[in-house]
Amino acid sequence: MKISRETLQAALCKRGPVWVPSDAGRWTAVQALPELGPIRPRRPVKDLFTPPRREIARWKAGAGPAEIQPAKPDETPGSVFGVRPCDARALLLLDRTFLQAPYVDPHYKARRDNLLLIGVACQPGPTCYCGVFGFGPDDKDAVDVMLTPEADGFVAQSGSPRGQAFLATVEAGAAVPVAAPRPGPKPEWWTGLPDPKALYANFDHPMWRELGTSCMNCGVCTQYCPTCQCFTVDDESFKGEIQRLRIVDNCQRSDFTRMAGGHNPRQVAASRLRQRVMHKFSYIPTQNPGLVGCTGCGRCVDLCPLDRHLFADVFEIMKRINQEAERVA
Amino acid sequence: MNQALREAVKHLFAEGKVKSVLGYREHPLSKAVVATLITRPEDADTLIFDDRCVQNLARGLSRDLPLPVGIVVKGCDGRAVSMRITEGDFAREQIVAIAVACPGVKADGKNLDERCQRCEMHVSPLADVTVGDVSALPKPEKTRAETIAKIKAMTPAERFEFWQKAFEPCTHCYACREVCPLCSCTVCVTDQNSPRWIEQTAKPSSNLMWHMIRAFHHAGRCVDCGECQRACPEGVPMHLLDLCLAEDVEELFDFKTGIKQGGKWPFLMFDPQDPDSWLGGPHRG
Amino acid sequence: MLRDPLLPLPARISERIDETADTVTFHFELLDEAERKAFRYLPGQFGEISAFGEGESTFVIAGDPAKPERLTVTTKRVGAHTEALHHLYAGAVIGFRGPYGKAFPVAEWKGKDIVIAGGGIGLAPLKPIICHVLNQRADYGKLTIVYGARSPNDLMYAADREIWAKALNTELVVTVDKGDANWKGREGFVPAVLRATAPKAENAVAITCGPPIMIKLTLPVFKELGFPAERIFTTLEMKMKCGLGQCGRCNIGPYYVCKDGPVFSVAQLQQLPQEF
Amino acid sequence: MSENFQPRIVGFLCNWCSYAGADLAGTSRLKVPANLRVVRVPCSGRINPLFIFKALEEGADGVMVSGCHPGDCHYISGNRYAKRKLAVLRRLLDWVGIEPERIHFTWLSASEGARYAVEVGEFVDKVRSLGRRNPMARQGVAS
Repeated sequence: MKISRETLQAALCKRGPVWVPSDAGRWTAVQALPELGPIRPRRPVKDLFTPPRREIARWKAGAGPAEIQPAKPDETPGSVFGVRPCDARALLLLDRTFLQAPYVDPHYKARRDNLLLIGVACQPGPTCYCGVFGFGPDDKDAVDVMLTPEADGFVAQSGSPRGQAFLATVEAGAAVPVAAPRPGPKPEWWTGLPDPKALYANFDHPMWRELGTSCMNCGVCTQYCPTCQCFTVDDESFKGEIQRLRIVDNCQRSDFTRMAGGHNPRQVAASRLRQRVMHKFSYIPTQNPGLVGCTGCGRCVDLCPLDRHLFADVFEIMKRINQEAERVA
Repeated sequence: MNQALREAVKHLFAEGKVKSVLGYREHPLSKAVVATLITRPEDADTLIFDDRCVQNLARGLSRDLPLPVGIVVKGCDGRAVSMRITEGDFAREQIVAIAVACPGVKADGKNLDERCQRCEMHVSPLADVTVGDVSALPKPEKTRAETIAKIKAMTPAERFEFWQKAFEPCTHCYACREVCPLCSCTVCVTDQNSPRWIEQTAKPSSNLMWHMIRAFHHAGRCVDCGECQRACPEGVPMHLLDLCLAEDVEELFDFKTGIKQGGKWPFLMFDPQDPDSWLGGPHRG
Repeated sequence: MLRDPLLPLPARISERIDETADTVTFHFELLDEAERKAFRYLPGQFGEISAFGEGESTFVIAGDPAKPERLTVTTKRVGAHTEALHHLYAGAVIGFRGPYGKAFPVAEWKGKDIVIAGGGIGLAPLKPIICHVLNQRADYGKLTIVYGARSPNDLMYAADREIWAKALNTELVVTVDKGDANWKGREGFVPAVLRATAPKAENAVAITCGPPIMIKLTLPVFKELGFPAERIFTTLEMKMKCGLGQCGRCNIGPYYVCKDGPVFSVAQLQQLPQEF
Repeated sequence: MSENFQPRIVGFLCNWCSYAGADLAGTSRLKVPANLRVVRVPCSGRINPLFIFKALEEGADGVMVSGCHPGDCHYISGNRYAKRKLAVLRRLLDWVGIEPERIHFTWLSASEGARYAVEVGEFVDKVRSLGRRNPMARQGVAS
């Protein structure tokens, strides 16, 4: 159905805070729906669900044990406007980590339960490759409502029962035929997803070392990746005020796996690069058939200071492995 | 250019002067220019140099590479390699500098980078081999003084405000540190936790702390390659602060980083004539 | 309401034992009575301990699983957090969350001989097994414990060792790398002493834990003695921050040490990439 | 900022000269403003710029650094290296908008107890006259 910008805005504002990507690409709560850029914002939407700095508890130094105050999950109903399918799909992967019993993250769950995901179809950029993973820029499977911008508003489709219920509450515009889903972009060199088992079987391949020489382990790719969720737990304190925090961390840092005694299983740069590739393209798909730890948003390609294309690298590895296998055969 | 570069590299291999070469190649799939390490002369044919070669490869140098290692250097990269040799990271004979005549690079693919507009060093001062036409290189369009003039003109309160705003988007990802050819500490101050000098999460105090320490550590060492700023996913203009301090170091110690081989970093030496006036009163405004 | 799995439970240190110059054992109890009464753990499981204000780190619970109200950890001073812990004495409040991880399959070991080879602080994760076997003495065969440390001053658990030495059907062999003037016991490295002790491998399981180099040299001795890889167990140490399989750092290949370990048989380890 | 504003000052004093000078001021019963909290360091050359940044971040309004007179350094030339570092540090503070006057450097020998008292007094007055708290001071655990 058709829905005007004003109607949508009113309905969303009535529900609660509306989170949108700001001009700087960060998610902020606003009162009026902004004009979105053509492509995904710089920060993935995971920031709202698993923020880089999340309080677990706080207390005063020297206070009794009863005074440890656990942070309260934010249960304010609201909505996120402008979610792109790649980011929304990534949330399905994060759900697997944070909503899996017995260790459910109440903060993540509260946000997931209370924020309505309003997707907006995007215009893929040159580094996007969501098509590789079988969906496109207007995919509605992981959002509650998917909007396709039109001259004077949007064409809305529901992607979930929650989305359907929401659309039922807004003043319905004219019913319009829904266009067929657009295919997502794929790199021209793409011929198929790497086989997770073949990748894992080549854990000790010399290729990793070679790839390691052109990576500086800056970790920008992980920080902006919509599916990366690694964190650390630490305290910060100032003049007797102490916060226990869950802080974003990333597997590219040499400190990530270094133990207090000094032993570090992933000491060299290449092993950390391998960890990232393996986690996304081998470990996750092996343990969750049908899922891949990447949604093709292309942020890592855009932001890499060394202009690397991780996916192209994986592809190159697989090509070489296959060639070697053929030669042996 | 590419042909000359490849010939030069093959020549170095043939003469046994290098065991490996760090250079640029075009990724066969993504078509982006990426760093590459070649260890066989025949791979020299993958090497390229053009205005897409924005990275500073000096960061990739390591004693674990097959030495001596050749490295394709632009002007700024060469200064960085030179500084690393000065600091004792490498012996001079472990490095073969393949200097390319660099008219400047275009990170966005269209316009000359800001850092290149004020470049006075289009050819590396450290050069074992020089490739390309060094006679036809552009003159700087801008000066460092012009770049930092706006900061100079501010009052202290305005400056503080300016940097607070500039550092605000910092997420402490430390990409600026990872790409910096001279960030060579074994354990970075950000990773020390006993005591913890810089808190891990982003907030006004830790942002300022990190960028001040970063700038201070680079005083007299920064080679103005501007990689920190280019790598920053949030576009924090941290390199501006490096430039401010570079001006001071030149004024105080008459030291220009990485231009001259040998010598010492100004903090590792002193002159009994160093004036006491350095330590008193406001020095500007 | 859901409880944040990262939220520590306050606990009070009831006893502190300085084992060696840099190793301290803390006995502590959860403050909340209901939590304390409900708490259970198995040999080999671990928990996260907080010195409030300094963060958290991971320790295996080194107590007697039959007395779950009295929790025990043995800590070695290696970093900022353990340094802070070592400033704490009886009465101080610390944070605890757990238990996490897979335990040693002690139930499957019933009727078998148990051989334990521990080095230094590596005895800590093995202690609950010893306690468990001694508690249920009739269920298990002979218990052999080979324990080594660098010097007599580095030997831990003096009081426990006295009990173990007198326990039924138990052989305790204590060795040090290098003795001092007062040392009357054995000298020699754990692998060599284990070889000399020669426990029989038939119907027996072996468990080892200690510094990486000791484990590396002990495994071939077990093999020599006839233990198949399926019956040799060890517990791995990796940096962990959550214990829940979420923080993403303790994986070896697709397995998380916190969730799928920390207890592994050598047969399982042989299937994994050598990244630990 | 009122006349009653009491700035918090951290003093890094070298063990061999300046700390002994401060001690002398004390034993001579000289009046030294109580605004100064002293940290004894082995040499002014030991003062890592981090110490000063951290002091400012934790809320110090000024930092006083004092070492032996040139030529008198117990470690021969530690104070001369310190001078170079501090010269750049003052300029860095200036660039980021923190008044360089918040950092006071002085050479002070073990016999100069009286001058120590005067220097501290003057420095406290100067920091007070800057008219604002150190902008770098943290306000809370999340700031």
